[in-house]
Amino acid sequence: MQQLADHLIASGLFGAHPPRDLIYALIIFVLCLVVFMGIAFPFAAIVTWVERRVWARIQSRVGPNRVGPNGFLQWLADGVKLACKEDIIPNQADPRLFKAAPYLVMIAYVLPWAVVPFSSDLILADLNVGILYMTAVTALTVVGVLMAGWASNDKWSLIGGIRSAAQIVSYEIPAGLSIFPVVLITGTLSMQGIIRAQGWAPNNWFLFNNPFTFAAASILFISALAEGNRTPFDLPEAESELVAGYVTEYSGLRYLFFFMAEWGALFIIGAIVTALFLGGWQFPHLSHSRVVMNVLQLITFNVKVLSVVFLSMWIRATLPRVRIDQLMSLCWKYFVPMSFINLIGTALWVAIWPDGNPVAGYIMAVLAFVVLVIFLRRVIYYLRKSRMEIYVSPVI
Amino acid sequence: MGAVATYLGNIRQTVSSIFEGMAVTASHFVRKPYTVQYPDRMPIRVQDTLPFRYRGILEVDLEICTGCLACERACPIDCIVIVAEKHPQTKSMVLSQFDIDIAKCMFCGLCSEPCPTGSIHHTTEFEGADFSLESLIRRFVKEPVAAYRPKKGPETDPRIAPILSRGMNFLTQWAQPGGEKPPADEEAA
Amino acid sequence: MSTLKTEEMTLNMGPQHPSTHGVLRFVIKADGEVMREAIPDVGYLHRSIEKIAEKVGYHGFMPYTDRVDYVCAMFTNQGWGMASEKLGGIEVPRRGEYCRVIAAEFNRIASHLLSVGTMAMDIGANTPFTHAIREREMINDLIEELCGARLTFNYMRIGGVGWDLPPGWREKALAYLDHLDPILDEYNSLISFNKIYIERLIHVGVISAEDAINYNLVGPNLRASGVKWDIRRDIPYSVYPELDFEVPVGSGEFGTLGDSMDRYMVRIREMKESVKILCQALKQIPDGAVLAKVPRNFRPPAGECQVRVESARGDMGWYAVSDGTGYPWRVHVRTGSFAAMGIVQKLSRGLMIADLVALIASLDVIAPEIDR
Amino acid sequence: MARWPPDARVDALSIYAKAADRFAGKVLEVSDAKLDPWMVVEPAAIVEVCGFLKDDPATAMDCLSNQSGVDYRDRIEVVYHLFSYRHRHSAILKVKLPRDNPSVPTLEELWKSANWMEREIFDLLGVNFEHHSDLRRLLMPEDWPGYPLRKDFVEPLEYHGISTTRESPIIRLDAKKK
Repeated sequence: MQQLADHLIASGLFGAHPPRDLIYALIIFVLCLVVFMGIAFPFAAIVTWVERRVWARIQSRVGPNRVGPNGFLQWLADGVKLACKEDIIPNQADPRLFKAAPYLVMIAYVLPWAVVPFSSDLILADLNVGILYMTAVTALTVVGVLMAGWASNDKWSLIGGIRSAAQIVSYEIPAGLSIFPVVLITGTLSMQGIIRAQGWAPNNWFLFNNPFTFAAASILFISALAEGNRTPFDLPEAESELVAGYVTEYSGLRYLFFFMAEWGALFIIGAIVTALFLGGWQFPHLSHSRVVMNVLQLITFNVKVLSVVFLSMWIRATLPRVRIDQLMSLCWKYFVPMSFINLIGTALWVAIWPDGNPVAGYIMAVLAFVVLVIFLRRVIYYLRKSRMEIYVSPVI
Repeated sequence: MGAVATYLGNIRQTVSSIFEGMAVTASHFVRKPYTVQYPDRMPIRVQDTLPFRYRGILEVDLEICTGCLACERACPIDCIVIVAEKHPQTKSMVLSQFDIDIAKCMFCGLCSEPCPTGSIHHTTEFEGADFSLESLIRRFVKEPVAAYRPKKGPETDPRIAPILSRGMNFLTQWAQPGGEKPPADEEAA
Repeated sequence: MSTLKTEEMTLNMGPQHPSTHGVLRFVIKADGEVMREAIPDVGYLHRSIEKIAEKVGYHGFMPYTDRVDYVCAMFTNQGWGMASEKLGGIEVPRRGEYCRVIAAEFNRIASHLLSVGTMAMDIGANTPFTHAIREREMINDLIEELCGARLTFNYMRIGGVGWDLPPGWREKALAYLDHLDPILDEYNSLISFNKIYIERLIHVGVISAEDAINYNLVGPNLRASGVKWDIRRDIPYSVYPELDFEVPVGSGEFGTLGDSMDRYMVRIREMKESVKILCQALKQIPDGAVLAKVPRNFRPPAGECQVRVESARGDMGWYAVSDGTGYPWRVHVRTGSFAAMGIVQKLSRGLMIADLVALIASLDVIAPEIDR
Repeated sequence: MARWPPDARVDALSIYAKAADRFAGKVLEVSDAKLDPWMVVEPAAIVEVCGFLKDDPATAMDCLSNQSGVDYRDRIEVVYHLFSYRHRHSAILKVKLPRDNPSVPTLEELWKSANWMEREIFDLLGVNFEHHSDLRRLLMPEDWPGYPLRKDFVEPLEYHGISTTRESPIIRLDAKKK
């Protein structure tokens, strides 16, 4: 990005002797605005529609299909509706904290976008501690959620907030530990560095680098779901237990902020998993044009991220919710020890094969393919058994 | 050893059961939704798809009402009000009021059961929302009319005959106390 | 040494809470996530149906029985019908009895589907709920064709049923049962055998057989505690002696005997048994009348009686007193949910808040049945 | 059609005979009703009689299946339907109480299910159950006047300013009494 700014300044766009720092700031501001307003917020909104449609299909329903073509503009209608609603602040609530909490959650949502590597060049800031920054700022959510729960002065909200705090803080540990195997292999914390260390083919992804990275990827994904308050870990807003958890007392735009942050976090989850384990934007080198390659990479990255997002929606539609003690035991009894084993295993692996073991990549990719085939056979088995008519349609 | 086996067993069960569950949900991506998109995106009105016995809003065919008050007596919540008086000259029954409070009606069907001609019957209509309780009262008698008198033979009046046959058709749906099976069932069995 | 001051938290769960089926209220005394006690507060759906019975007469009370338990109204219909018939000494024609059994068993499946579906939803899985509701809709369609209503059936009359099976209905019903069987298996692999689901339910709200009897739990809740008791089999009524079916009991195969998972599994298995009963009943149904001759002005001789019907929520006791007039002197219904609600306070001690939701769902409490 | 095992009535009568034998003077009446025979017990002795029926292995009434109150205008009866899962027989006990301040000892100690059923009877019929652990209204609001299931109960026209009735909007043209 700095080269781009320098290039623009050199071209004389801003006059002969421009204030360099100010222009950097301006460019960053404009870029951020484009990324947040053009990508982050619409994504968070549109994904609600996608999720509702995916759910509906799984549940033999149709889902929202009235606003716009196939209900595509439902997110806009919902947003406008929520924005028009009265902003209620309970009498007994702590008004300052109550008002501030949604913004804090929103900030925690937009900050990680700075290091999301859309393509080899499209990244707001390729920090050399990119992935560390990512885990650090996503954890900010907990402050906002806890504030919301406490300030609402509602017992259900309080329980939701406390649950969320316990959950996010606990799952930071396995999530962090699952990043280390990748860092061990690549020796860098930079998002672009990690992606460049992988290839475009599945056998070169870190997911299939060795069994330990596969386990690490699974743990990272599940922990990320837990941090994002997604089913099966949606305890903070467990509808059937806590009414709506920490958002019980919120309404209107503030409520919208919480939910945009929650759904938008799906993209961040997808981006982390994709960058670390699924080869990021890596694409076969088909063209010498930098622009063409960047576009292809952008598409690749987004397809991978959206696949992960879709997976999390699908999981959400399938699984029930765990209980708080099971949530904790899952984290501390299963994920944390397994993460340590992964770490040690990967360290040994790297010690034995410092440049990686290409055979392992092939074997694991083939195994994954076999599992996929078994899965498809089960799907066909259930279709046959239910004797329901097959009806393929991408939208209805 | 047992603890380790339980530990690993838990992981295995979790993974395999989630695998199965995901397969079931995945199979629903290629199944047809069951939703009926009431009211606008339907090939035909939903009222026309409802079975004949559907107990919707009550309807009275005054042409064949005998003014016997059987429905008024049968109604457990007194939502039917009928005023029928003997005409001083002609000695025939004259209906001067037949009101049904649909707001009170609980669609139990007990009124249409004893009706001798099937005059009071349920329709398949169910969209009865209105703005006030008073407007939910169905008033069937606009001006006093003579009650229907069942004839000995078949009905000859061409105006009344189709209405009566529809009413009697409605009646055949009801189980006859101690009677034989209605003939309609024989052909199906 | 200073101690941290802690306070017991009083939580008010309901009457408007997503998982209190119907309108229930619990006053929860909680220590963080763990409950000290949950005190049920009922009565929000009290419509004084027993008093209404004294005002509307024997025939007229039939539609009101639908409202006693609107999730399985066939059984309340049947209970009132049987009580009146016992008072009046009326014999129901055999085809009428078969119609009753068919309608009631369909209703049992529908009720259990709703129960297991909402249970899954209370645990946090939304998909099984819609799948269960989808199947229930199909049953409702069938029942609608049979009696014209989807919820408050008013199908049965004193002395039989109000409508005979419509033409072609039997084939439709058999086709539906054929379709339901694999769907139940699919439902099992979707949610019942899910590890998270099992873990949420086992060892939660364990009721021993002694407690179950002492608290007068009935139906699936009693059977889940290992008591092999079913009114249909043990105090047979209607045509159940002619039908062959198993009585599923809780086995504790997943956790403890009598825990929430057992209650859930008993319902799942009962649906399968009901499918069996229905297939037999639809094949064996004889010809003949469906309604006995009962005068419109039904005046049973003075006396009193009690009948017990195995409803979807268990043994439903109807106690009716007649004084020889056209209006019952007193009617009392003892329902399954009423008994189940009485044990909640005892079971809730030491559970977590999330468990209370699972417990209520597993007891299959329907609020109107408690309050009547 | 066996609506009830044919020997149920015989079973019940033999149980009553046994109880009448043992508690002579406390069992006031054994009915010979055609449908479900019952036995009337002195209110003060109900716990004793029920305890005997529960603990005696020959009767072993382990379940209080139903408990209801009936207002007969001159008296209030509380009806106990006992049931034995072991022997599959049942018994019906009644106590007759005066309408003014009806009071009977609770059976909560014997069967826990009595707790709620007695609360319901207290709520709707105003029968006081002595030594009951938690005798509060169950279904009606705490401040509801009177006992709804009593025959002479008149529903108040309003409750906390809320009307309890709705006039029928239909006006009869002939103004006949209905």
